[in-house]
Amino acid sequence: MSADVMPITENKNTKAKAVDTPWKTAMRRFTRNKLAVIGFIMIVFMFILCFIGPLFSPHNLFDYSLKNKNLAPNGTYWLGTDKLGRDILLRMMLAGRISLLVGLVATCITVMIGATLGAVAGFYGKLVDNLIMRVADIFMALPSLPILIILGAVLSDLKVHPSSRIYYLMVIIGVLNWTTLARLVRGQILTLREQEFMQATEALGLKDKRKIFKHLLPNTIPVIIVAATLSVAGAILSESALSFLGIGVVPPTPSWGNMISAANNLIDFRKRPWLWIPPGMCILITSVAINLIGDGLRDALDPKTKK
Amino acid sequence: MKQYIIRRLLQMIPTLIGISIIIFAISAMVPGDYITARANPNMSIEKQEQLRSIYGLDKPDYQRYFIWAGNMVKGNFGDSMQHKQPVTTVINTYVWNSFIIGIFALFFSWFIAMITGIFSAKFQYSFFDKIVTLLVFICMSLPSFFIGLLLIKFFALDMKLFPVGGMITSGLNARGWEYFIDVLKHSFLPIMVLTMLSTGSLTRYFRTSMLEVIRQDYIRTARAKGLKERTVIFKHAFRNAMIPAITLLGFELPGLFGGAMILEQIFVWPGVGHIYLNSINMRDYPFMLGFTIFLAMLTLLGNLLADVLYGIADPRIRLK
Amino acid sequence: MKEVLMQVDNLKKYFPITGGVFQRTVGHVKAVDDVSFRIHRGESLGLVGESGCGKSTIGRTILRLNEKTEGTVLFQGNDIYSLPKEELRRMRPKMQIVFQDPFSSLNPRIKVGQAIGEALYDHGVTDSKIIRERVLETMNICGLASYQYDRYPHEFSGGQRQRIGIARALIMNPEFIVADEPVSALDVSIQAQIINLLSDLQRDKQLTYLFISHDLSVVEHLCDRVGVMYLGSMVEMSSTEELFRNPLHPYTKALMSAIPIPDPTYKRDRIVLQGDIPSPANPPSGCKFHTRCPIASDICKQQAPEYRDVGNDHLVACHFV
Amino acid sequence: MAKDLVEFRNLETHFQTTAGTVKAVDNVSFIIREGETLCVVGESGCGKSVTAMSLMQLIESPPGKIVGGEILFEGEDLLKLSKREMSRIRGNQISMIFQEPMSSLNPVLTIGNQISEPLMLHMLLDRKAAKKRAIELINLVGISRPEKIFDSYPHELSGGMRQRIMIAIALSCDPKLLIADEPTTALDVTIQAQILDLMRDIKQKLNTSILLITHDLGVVAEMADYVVVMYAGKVIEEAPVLELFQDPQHPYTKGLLKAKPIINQKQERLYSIPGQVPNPIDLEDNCHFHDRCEFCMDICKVKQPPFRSHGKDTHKSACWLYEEEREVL
Repeated sequence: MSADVMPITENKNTKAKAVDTPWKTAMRRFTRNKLAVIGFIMIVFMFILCFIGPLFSPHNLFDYSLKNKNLAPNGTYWLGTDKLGRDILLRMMLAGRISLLVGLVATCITVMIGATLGAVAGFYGKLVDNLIMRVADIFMALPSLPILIILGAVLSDLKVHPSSRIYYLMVIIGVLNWTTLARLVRGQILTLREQEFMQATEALGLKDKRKIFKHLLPNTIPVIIVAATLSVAGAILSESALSFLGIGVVPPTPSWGNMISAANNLIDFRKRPWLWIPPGMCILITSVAINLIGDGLRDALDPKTKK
Repeated sequence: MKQYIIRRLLQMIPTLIGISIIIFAISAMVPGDYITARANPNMSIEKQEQLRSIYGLDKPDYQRYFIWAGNMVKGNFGDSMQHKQPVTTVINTYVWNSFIIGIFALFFSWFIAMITGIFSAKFQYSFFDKIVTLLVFICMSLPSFFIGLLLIKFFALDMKLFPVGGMITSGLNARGWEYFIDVLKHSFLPIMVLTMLSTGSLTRYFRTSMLEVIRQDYIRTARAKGLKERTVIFKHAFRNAMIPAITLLGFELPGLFGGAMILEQIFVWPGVGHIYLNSINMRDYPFMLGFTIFLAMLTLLGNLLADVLYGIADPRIRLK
Repeated sequence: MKEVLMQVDNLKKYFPITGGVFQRTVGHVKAVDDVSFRIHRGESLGLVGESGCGKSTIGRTILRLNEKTEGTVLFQGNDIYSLPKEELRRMRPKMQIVFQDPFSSLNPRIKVGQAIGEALYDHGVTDSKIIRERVLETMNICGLASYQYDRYPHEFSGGQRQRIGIARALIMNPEFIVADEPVSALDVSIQAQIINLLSDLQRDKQLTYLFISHDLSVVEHLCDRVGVMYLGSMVEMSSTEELFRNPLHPYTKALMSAIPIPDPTYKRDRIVLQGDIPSPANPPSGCKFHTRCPIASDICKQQAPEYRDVGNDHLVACHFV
Repeated sequence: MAKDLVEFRNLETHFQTTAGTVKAVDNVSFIIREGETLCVVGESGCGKSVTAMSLMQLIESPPGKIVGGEILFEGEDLLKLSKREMSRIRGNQISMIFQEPMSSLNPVLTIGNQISEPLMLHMLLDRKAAKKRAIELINLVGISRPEKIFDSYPHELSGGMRQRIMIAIALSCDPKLLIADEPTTALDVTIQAQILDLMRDIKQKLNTSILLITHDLGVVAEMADYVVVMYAGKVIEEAPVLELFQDPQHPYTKGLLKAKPIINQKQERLYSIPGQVPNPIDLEDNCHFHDRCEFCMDICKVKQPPFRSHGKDTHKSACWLYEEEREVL
């Protein structure tokens, strides 16, 4: 019915109108989505808090002072202190740097592997496609949390230095996630290849380079952006779960997950909720925010939702 | 249909081989083994070596792989070192505890998701829909351990509504009804958390699926027949929206038996996931490997189940 | 006789159907089943038939946009299926295609001017000024205004998009254009504009068309010769005048009589065909049309009729002609 | 002359879009008489489907809304009925078939189930009686082996068969009016001929009025008793079918008739209407066809022509060419 009502026609008066690129249209749609904008504000806030906040903190990460240990939130220590007398707020902000960084870098790795393999499988098809997709099947069937846990344990056993553990974690989380993205990209490319404009590129005798970079990729990027956004949230959750279990980011490097593991101590858990609730809320807020943005992007970039 | 299932089962073989190689390779990377993990300072080096050769830990990796894989083909997953029992027995002992919370959470999350999904699709853009959407996002973003801890803190420790952890009150020698009530009390919080975790994305799925179906031509036809809105939604739209969702039921399979590791750990629930986390600390290889393979097999079977269910539910699909 | 531009012999295009435990091919959809024809320089050949008859598949297969199953396709004497990839690519500008769907045939992320001109880059024109000039010139010919150069496809209506598609094909100075149902998706008043544009272009540029359509009246208006297809086979082919004056195949007759005439006083003498079009995966034996043919007899079920010339360059495949 | 069955009076159906209001149906009035086939003809976006959907009150809201006018069905204003009362009329006294037979039937329900539904709902038949009637109906629309079809699913049938089933469903409760929204557009010509035959047959047998919506003037000539031509949301001409084809008044109608090539009447060059349908958002208060019209005068650009007869009572059109007043006010 809508087809009957809204032919996209052009009036003479649109002649003067500025050209609306697909990206601008997407931006406009995104900013019209309230939840997505809220998510965006939340994530910007988290970044500012974690990366700029520590610069304004009067405390120092190495301020061990046992006389100030386990203080409840007060005027000096807004979120209280831990058993070594360190400021929780500062630690939480620094932990956020680590958690956000792990999420972002892991996703970059996921995107690099996933998008490349997916694109190669989709574009070349046949044997290459078959091979890549069989490998993807294997990775899809691997139970991800158990594998992450084993790998976390391996890191512990290999006596990897706490400061370099985060790099291993980024790689592990990034690598294990590639299949979802690869499938999405491949699926998108297969759909695109069926479109008449891709047949037109063949009929016009365009070079492969142009077909891939001008026609296929720009139409695949929206899918990648959405999947990547959502996978940042997933990576942050994975990292925090591992760190909570003590096999992800380990102290002294702070991360939201390992701060929450303070709750493993019954007294801290019961009597000192300021130790573990704030970092938990940070994870929650960050992941809600990212999911909201991802969803907003999906709606904004999907050409099917015309607004 | 039979042919289809056979083909799919055959196709699983190479995938399983791939999975087993990866899993084995990862575990082989771990320095140290069960013997060192249990390091008993009193144990002599000779004794250790002797134990190693009993467990076959002294052979090169590839040989161990073939021995292990060969045994698995025969259905022998090996013996858990920690429990001194066959891996399958250990799994069988604890998997049902996991199943209890799994099945309840599955039931509740599907029930809630269906109802809210349908109504928020039916009243798209309404206030109810907006609230649901926000809740869905929160549920989808919950870190399981954090929400588990919060609930324990407030409901179990502060309000004392529920026990803090475990499956039965220790020392309680209850039977029958009393025992059942006791387990129910203990399982309430873990079931609640698990339900919250999966309801989010499910609701979203049902909502999207309903929205898609409501736009279809045959819904217009149904309305044009003068059917009541209730009939249109529940008979015509809901059945179609359910078809893609039925596939998800297959994907629930590993979750049902695999145990929710972190939650079981937090709630000290004696499920198979909890045992698995312990086995890693103990470097109980046979159990780690066996259980991971078990999970992978469940995943593959779940995928197959999903496709078969789809074929049954949708008259248009004839599986070949 | 004029020069033969496109020569198609015994072309077959089967799409496999898979099944069984190992997904082996268990059957074929015979989309194009042993079709031969010639297209002469400067003429326009129409292909008509109902959905599933294989007319669009022919259009794509003779341009090697999908691979053939059997047969030969010669374009200006070159077998396009034996050309190496790069040589084929170089030859592509000479043979172009205009698609049916004005929406999926344009990349939503590429500006119209670029979409029309980009092929020039890949075929050796590198001066962007020259390209721009040629694009604007071609847009002008196709009835598009120059200010539309920097617009995206979504800002255009169906008819204008079809003009863009034509301009994109035309800029390469092709000799041969496959027009695959170019007006089916358009409204009547826009259809007429596009049909007129296509016939003007043919006259001005000495183009050769393969015009694929399900609409006999459009084909009659635009084409010099017409082929009628049914279930992957050519059942009749002759000059337009001859075909419409003297249709021989019972399918052609039925097809013609089925078209509603916009004249309430017109006395219809309609042959209504019974039943549905059979599946091309499992076509009837003998003459494929026998299940719906009003004059079918036993021989039609057993033996496929020969596709032969009954004089006056009128080819037909029917036992009763 | 037959009794009036449906009368549209100044119907206004608008759609709200982010870019502005689309007056999809703008002040439309016409009458469908008993036992008559009325064709609404026009190009995509002219509002012909929306008119029919307004009659059924199946306009999706939001974005659509009937904002004014009346739709009288046997003298009663349908727009004033409650939802429940309207659903008793829908599928019962007024029924509808759609353009896409492939997607208009529910894929997970059997054909029998879908035909029985309105029978059980409106005719209050029990399951058994409904099945018997359903099989009769399948037979009526010319499908052999109705028992087998009763138990099949839509995907097992071809497009033509499905459209027959849709017709069977529509006829199940002996409607007074059958609305057919482009019923043959998605079908092949030989199948279209079958369906049009069937509809003519049924009209003769059951004396049902038909509101046929189409863009194909050939179909109009074959089926219609009376024709309404729409352009950009407005009725621009209406007349009995012979009258319209022999003496079209509005330049748009004339153009449409000339623009379509006709078989066995070869022309050198097709007449074509220049330009395209105007953007439906926030149209001005003028003749919407003025910028494509070869007879465009100054007044056409600023004022809407009245819709009335110019000579014969039954033939009305909206064009300044036939008006005395031509000065710009």
